[in-house]
Amino acid sequence: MIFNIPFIAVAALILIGLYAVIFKRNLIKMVIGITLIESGVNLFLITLGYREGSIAPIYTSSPGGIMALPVPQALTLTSIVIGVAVLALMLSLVIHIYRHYGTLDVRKIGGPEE
Amino acid sequence: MILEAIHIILPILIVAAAAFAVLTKDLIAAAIAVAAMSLLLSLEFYILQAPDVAIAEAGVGACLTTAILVIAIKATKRMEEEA
Amino acid sequence: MLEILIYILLGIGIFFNVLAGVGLLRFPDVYTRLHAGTKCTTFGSIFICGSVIILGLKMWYQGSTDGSVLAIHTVGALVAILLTNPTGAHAIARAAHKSGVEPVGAVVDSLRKKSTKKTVKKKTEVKE
Amino acid sequence: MMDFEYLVVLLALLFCVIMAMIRVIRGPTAPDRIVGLDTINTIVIVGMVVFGAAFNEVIYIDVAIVYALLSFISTLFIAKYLEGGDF
Amino acid sequence: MFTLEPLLETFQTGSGFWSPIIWIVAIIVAFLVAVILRGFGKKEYKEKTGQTQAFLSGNPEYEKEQMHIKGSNLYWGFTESLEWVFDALKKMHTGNVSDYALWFVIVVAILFIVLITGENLMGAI
Amino acid sequence: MNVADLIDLLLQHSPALIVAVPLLGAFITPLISRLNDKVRNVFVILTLGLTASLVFLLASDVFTGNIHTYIFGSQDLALPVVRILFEVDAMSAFMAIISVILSLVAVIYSWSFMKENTGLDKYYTLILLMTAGMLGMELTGDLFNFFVFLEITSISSAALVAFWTNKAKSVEAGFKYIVISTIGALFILFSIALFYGQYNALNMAMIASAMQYTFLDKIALVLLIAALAMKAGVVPMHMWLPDAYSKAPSSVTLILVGATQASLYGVFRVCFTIYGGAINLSSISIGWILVILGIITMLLGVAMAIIQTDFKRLIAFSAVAEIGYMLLGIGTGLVVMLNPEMTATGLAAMKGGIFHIMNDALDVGLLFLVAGAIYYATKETSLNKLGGLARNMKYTTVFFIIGLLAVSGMPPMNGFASKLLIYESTYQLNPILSIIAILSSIMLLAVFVKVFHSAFLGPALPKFENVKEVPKSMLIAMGTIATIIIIFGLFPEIIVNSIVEPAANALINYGDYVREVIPSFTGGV
Amino acid sequence: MSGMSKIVKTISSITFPLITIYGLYVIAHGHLTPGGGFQGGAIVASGCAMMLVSYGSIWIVSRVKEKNLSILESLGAVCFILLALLGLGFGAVFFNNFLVGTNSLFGVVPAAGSGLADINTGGVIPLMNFAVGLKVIAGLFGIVLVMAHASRTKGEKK
Amino acid sequence: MIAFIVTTIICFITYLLLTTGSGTMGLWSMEEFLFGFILSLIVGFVTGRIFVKEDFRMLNPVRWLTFIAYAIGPFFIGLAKANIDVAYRVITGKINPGIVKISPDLKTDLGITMLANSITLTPGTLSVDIDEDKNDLYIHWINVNEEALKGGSVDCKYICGNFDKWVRRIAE
Amino acid sequence: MSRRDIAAVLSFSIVAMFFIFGALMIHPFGAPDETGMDDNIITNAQTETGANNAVTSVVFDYRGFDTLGEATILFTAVAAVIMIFRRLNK
Repeated sequence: MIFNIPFIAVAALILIGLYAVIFKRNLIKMVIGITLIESGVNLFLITLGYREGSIAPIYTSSPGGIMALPVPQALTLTSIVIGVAVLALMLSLVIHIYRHYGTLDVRKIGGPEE
Repeated sequence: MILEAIHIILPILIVAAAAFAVLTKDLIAAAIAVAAMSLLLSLEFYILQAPDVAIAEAGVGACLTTAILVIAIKATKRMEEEA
Repeated sequence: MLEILIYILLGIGIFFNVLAGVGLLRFPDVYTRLHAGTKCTTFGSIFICGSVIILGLKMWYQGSTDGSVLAIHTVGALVAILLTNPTGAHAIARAAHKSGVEPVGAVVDSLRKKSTKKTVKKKTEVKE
Repeated sequence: MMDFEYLVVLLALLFCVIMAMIRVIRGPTAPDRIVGLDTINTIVIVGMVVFGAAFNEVIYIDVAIVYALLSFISTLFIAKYLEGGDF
Repeated sequence: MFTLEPLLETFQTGSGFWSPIIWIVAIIVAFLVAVILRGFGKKEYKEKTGQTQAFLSGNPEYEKEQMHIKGSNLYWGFTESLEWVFDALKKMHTGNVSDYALWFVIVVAILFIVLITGENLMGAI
Repeated sequence: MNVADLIDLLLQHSPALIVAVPLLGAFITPLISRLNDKVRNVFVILTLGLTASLVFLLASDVFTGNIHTYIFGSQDLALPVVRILFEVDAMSAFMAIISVILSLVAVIYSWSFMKENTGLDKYYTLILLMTAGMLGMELTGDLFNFFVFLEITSISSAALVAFWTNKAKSVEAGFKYIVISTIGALFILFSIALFYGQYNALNMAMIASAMQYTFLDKIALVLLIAALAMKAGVVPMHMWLPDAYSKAPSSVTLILVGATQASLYGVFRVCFTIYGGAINLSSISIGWILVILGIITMLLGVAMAIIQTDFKRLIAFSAVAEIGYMLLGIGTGLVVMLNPEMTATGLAAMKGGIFHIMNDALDVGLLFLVAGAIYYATKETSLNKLGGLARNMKYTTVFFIIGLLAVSGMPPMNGFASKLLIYESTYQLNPILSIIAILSSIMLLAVFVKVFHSAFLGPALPKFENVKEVPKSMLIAMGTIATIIIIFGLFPEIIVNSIVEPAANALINYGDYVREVIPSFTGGV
Repeated sequence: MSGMSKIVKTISSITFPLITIYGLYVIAHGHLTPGGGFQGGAIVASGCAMMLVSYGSIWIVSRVKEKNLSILESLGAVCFILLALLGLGFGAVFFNNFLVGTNSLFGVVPAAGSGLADINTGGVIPLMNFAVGLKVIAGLFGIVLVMAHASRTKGEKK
Repeated sequence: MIAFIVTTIICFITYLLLTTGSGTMGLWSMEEFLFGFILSLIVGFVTGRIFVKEDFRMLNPVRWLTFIAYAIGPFFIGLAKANIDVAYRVITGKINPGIVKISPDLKTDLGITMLANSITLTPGTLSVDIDEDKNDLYIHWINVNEEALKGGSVDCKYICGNFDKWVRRIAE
Repeated sequence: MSRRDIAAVLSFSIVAMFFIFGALMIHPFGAPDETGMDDNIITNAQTETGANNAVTSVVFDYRGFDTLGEATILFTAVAAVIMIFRRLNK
């Protein structure tokens, strides 16, 4: 009916993230790209677990119905935490790189060895 | 019907925010766009019947991610260099 | 009867929220946009939350405990909005002024001369 | 079971989000963008409340409270950055 | 029960074999040869006398630093003659993170074509 | 309760305890390091020792042919599998042994190697976490759990690579490593989600039994192979590896070798177990992809190694070349897996490849430890400045010779045994492969002769006159590995028969692995 | 003189206890309403981050030491893994929910399919929620604090 | 100590409001009371000194009642007027902005905060900055009244009506 | 346009093509094909774990080990960040 638009959005998010990682020169931009890939994967997991006309997988006193799948939600929780942890580590490394090189341009740091 | 319209509009907004986050040269603007994307992503999670994940994304994506990003930009510099 | 009230409140809320969006697009500078973006959304959300509260109270009256919870939690959300929104607006305005955004078409700006003096003072503080 | 009118409200709110999003993308300066973000924040909170009413689920309002309390913090961080000075 | 027998088995690998005994014997023999060769050395060798100085056709001895052949000088001829290969290889290693990610994307693209398109083609044939 | 019962109980719970003990140790380390440095070091070594003994206990049972499953949170296995379960077959146990040995040696080595640094409590915490991550990756039977442990491993190892934060290059290497491994891990998660969307399962055995090899499965296969191969350092996605290996402290590099091999284990697990049934369906063999990747890896790694002038970077490139041998061996096994005439060849190739995993870990690890020892003694890693060290560092020189002979596949050492298996079996498949493999092995020898000459031989340089032999703990660490190398080299038959062959069989007979969880499964040989 | 204006400071100190109690509510009701250890912990940590931004990191560092945060986090993690190990001791396997069905504290099983349940259910789940919550509060706040403090002492090293 | 008790009680009330409808004791169950009390003790212990600064003026219940009266009465009317005003300006686009300074002469932090937030939410005004020492507010005014500018400093009544008196009654 | 850019654009567009094909070929939105495992959890969660929230019962009971891993990751990240910003001289 709606041509799997959420799934296409997932693909678009992942591709935008990859684009940032490959084509952008700023280190923080690359990190942002990685968070975008992360968000895309999270959205994918949640979208997989959605059932049309379902309710959240929590028993409440309101009238029940079919429930959305709980496992992808649990996986996404784990994935979100992992995202924060990785983001913090990457950004602290970026801060250190900036202190050493004075720039964030990916072509100016590093370079070939010897 | 209306729910489907929402399911079409929200992903488009999310992708727009993401694209803006990547394309802009100003890193603070990128951080703002990531926060906005995270916010809308959380609304999308919420509408996809995952309130647990929406809370987690709210606490983490909208607040802590932005905080860490802004701190990192503060410690480095704001604008992307021109090629 | 109550439902009509709910609809009216919802209508007012939506009207102000849409107004906020339009104002955000139409106004010329940050400060005026803040007027639209903060005030109208806050006001609109009061009405929308109010309609939800009335719905909850109605449910409670009809004998569902859920209704009371719905009403009370919505009040909680409303209080949180009312506490944080103006503060956020103030923080943004202050940040905008400190980062050097001038109000467009200002008739008077009594902060400007003051603020230049202030920044000078600040610099000396940093040096110490 | 959901109420039709609340979903219409949600759609209208999404329309506001689109306008605020345009401001986030177009805004010439960073403060403009934060204004847009702040507006999106408030609208999303209201949207969550409305959605909770639409689905008749009390627990959903909790998410809105979280947002109302926390969205303000990211605004503060960016404002603090623009103000200048150390954290 | 520990027995020596599994230790002494030969290691069959289809067409070749491997025996620890042969190699132990070979090592011992090599060690003996080395000891014997060492024994041929002159008894009156003394350190830090004229005996230990190198004789370079009457030329003065170089500094010790210069006598030592450095790491990058070894196989100079080899690397020089294959310079085009090594140049290309060095060019590949840019030390740039974006390029690392790009190689990943390239490999994914190639594998997509090989595995998916190729397979469908093979199926069609 | 007598001792036999206790051991039985331990054996039953060992899959969980193997991961839980280092984790608990890691959580306690920050508390205990407030007391005393020495207490902390002893505590870490004891924790790893306990883990190692548990691994050996479990492995001794697994190698006799039992597959251990451990279900978390419940005792009975209900279908469909909703809980996480650990499934330990011979291959997992084999990898676990390698990882735990490497970690133990690295901790012993760093007692004196890292003495001068600050932040050591975090260092030991991260080493314990990394060990737990590797062990979890190798033992788990659940794909999402695999991803979680992969992330633990990569985050902790990236932090450890950047341990010397005052060096720009080492921070940069850490950043590269975390970026690359995060991208890889995210694509792995994406393919896990693809599996979940189709089969509604996360358990490897369940996915394997339901596998239909659809379009989405192919996408997942490509992403899994590419991402895991990138984490294992396969050319052309190897470039982070020399950076990370050469800029990390040597003790960390030793564990990093184990981490890359855990990713390689992931490749094999995906190809053999999850897609085990799909080999029949596919018309292009996945095995050939692995073989070609292996050949490229071998050649490029060794070619780059020749022109390096930095000691550790050179060893890192030779480690890349070594990874090629493993891929070649196992890929050959996968190619001929369905051909009933070549079963013996396939088995030999698999044996060679798997044996080479262990040999590579030991050889390259020993060389890195030697490089670390030289750095410790001289504060120098450039081959253009080193020279004449054999006079002052006798034991280190001996260890280096052992490592040199082993890594380049010279006869009395273990490298030769595994490489011989690979040469012979690939010759049956295609002679050219075997010739390339031999050629690159010869070039490896040349590379290390160069290192030996320029670092150890030559006149005694005046600036290295005061160089002393390294402290005892480093010598013990190097000596342990050297002894294992010599024993493996002299008696490979025992190792191959008792450890390697069960592991190879475990990979080939993937049906047993699946049947342990789903008894009604009919596929597999 | 770091931190933001007086208005922000006042509002922060008013909202901080509210955020904290709300986070603890989310943690405690993890098994009944959306939320749980991680989400509640993130909420409280965000509240702490709010204090950090409005009062400045110097003010925070003079009250909270990162070493103490690290120890707190270790304690949370140890509690969590010990709860899991208790499953091995009382029940039979690692991560066994050994409290459920015992009718003791937390051991009550709610009627199937209904939403009428108390905080008194869920077996070890609420306890694990608290352990994880403690860990997440200390961990996330520790990350933000360390990074913020490091960003201000720019150029101190070298 | 008083700070600790006050914070605990407020947190406990908040907790009870959040858990309405959980049981039979009134609206709550026994466990919720117990849990809420323990959690409030913890929060009170940790955040007491932050929540309540030196003065305990706000403990007087009369002030709370005044506050509620203020919030429902003049404040809400002001809010409504503000929004109709902004709506008018959004539609017509007529603005005449400027930044002015007012001296409301409030001493406590709470008072100035309340006033500033009220101003932000009411007719055409937005507090931009605050003088930390003298508690002067700088206000962005969307439609500057020319009359008000004639004197040196702008009088409060143009900006905030009688809010400052209410605030003084509540917070000082 | 350098050679790198050409290679990048080419491979990127191939990957993009396959991703979007994949998005179109996956099951229709909101109607998962197979739900055996999750239905099992939804039916049994309340009696087996005593928690009303099925997600929490998955997070802390059925897949509790993942949560341990997640907690470990956070611990690792904190340790790593503190280690990276440590003081270098004793």
